[in-house]
Amino acid sequence: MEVLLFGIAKDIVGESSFRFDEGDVLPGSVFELKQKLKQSFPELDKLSSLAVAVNSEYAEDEEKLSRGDEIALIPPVSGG
Amino acid sequence: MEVLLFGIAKDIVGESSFRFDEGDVLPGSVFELKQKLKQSFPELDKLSSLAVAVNSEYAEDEEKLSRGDEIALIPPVSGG
Amino acid sequence: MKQEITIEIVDHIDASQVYGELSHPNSGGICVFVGAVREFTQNEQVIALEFETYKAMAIKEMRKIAEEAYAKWNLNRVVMRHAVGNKGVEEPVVVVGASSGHRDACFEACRFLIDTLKDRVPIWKKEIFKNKSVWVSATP
Amino acid sequence: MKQEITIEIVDHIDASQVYGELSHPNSGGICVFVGAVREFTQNEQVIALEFETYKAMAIKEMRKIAEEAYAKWNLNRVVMRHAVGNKGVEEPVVVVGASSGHRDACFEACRFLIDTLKDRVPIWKKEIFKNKSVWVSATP
Repeated sequence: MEVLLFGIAKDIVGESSFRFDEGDVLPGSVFELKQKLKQSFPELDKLSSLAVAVNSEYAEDEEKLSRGDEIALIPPVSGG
Repeated sequence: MEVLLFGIAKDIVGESSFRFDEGDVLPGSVFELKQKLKQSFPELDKLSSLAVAVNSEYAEDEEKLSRGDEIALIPPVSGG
Repeated sequence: MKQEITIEIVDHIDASQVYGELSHPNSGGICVFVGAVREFTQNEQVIALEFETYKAMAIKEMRKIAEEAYAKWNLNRVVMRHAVGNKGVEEPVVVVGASSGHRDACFEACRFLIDTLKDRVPIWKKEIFKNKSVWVSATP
Repeated sequence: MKQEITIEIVDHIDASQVYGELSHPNSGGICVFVGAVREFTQNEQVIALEFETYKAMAIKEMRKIAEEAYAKWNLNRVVMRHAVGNKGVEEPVVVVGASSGHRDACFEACRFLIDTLKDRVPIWKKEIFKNKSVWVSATP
């Protein structure tokens, strides 16, 4: 399971994506994903907001994650 | 004394300006000018509004007119 | 050097030039309104619009409006340009715009510019239909 | 044939092309907003802005926003275009616009397009100053 990273989230993790290893217990939901990543990278918890996109759509905390999903971390947007 | 005419006012009078003859009593104010022209051209009285500009500025009814002024009749504007 | 305020009555409007006129190093926002000839008005097909102006006064009134906008909002540039003569469907007849540090000011100023222009600048528009022509708003 | 909705993420924005994209025989009004790089932010001199996007999602979100605008107002055309990469002072970074029969709709829709884009389209902006760079709005 791979998570795409952008903006400040990419800087915090130091890579443009984060991959859960084969042996890891994969997060089952958006909420679990955010918890796991915030534990590994506490700086993520200091952001103004942190959303998750599943298959390029904003996803609620309850949404379930499947192995084939395209998952992305969305730090506070600032277009325009 | 000459009065510039535009838009529907020009169509009503049939000329692009109206000139008071030498022998005429000239209107002393904006109000008198409007009265005289409405008498000569009653169609002017049917317009939604009729303003007068003196030296290319909107003028109130009380404003006095002098022989050297540039005077214009301003029917309802519709720019844009 | 670009002018802070650009006011013009022209025969032909090139809507694309306005962005260059409004851009400014301190302007994060530029808002532009373009008015164009619509093909139908109240279900009647319009062939063209004919615009006439009292040019000296129109320029003076547009400048006053631009200065009022500067007094109300924090602006870096203002453009007001109106066309005269015969204009076909889709042709631009008026372009107004403003640029400012933040977007609130340029949006509000741009709306003020076009509303106030329509309200008091001495320009007259005749709608030309197939079998008649009408001075817009002339009679109640 | 022109598209009703134009959505793009591009390397370089030509602000002057948008008018042609928005014009339409039934559009009496066209409203356009251009966002550009400001030289100073809170009295600090900005050298450049660096924009990054999650492109597939950004395109999807912009299309949703354009469709919401169509549902709210009577529009003929909508354009939303954002730039990515490094942009210097005065360079355009975003252009949004709408055209409609009358001017109320295009002004309101244009404002909605830019406000909503800034609120939820996955695009990130880094301000590059002389001695540091900062992801905008990232931290409280």
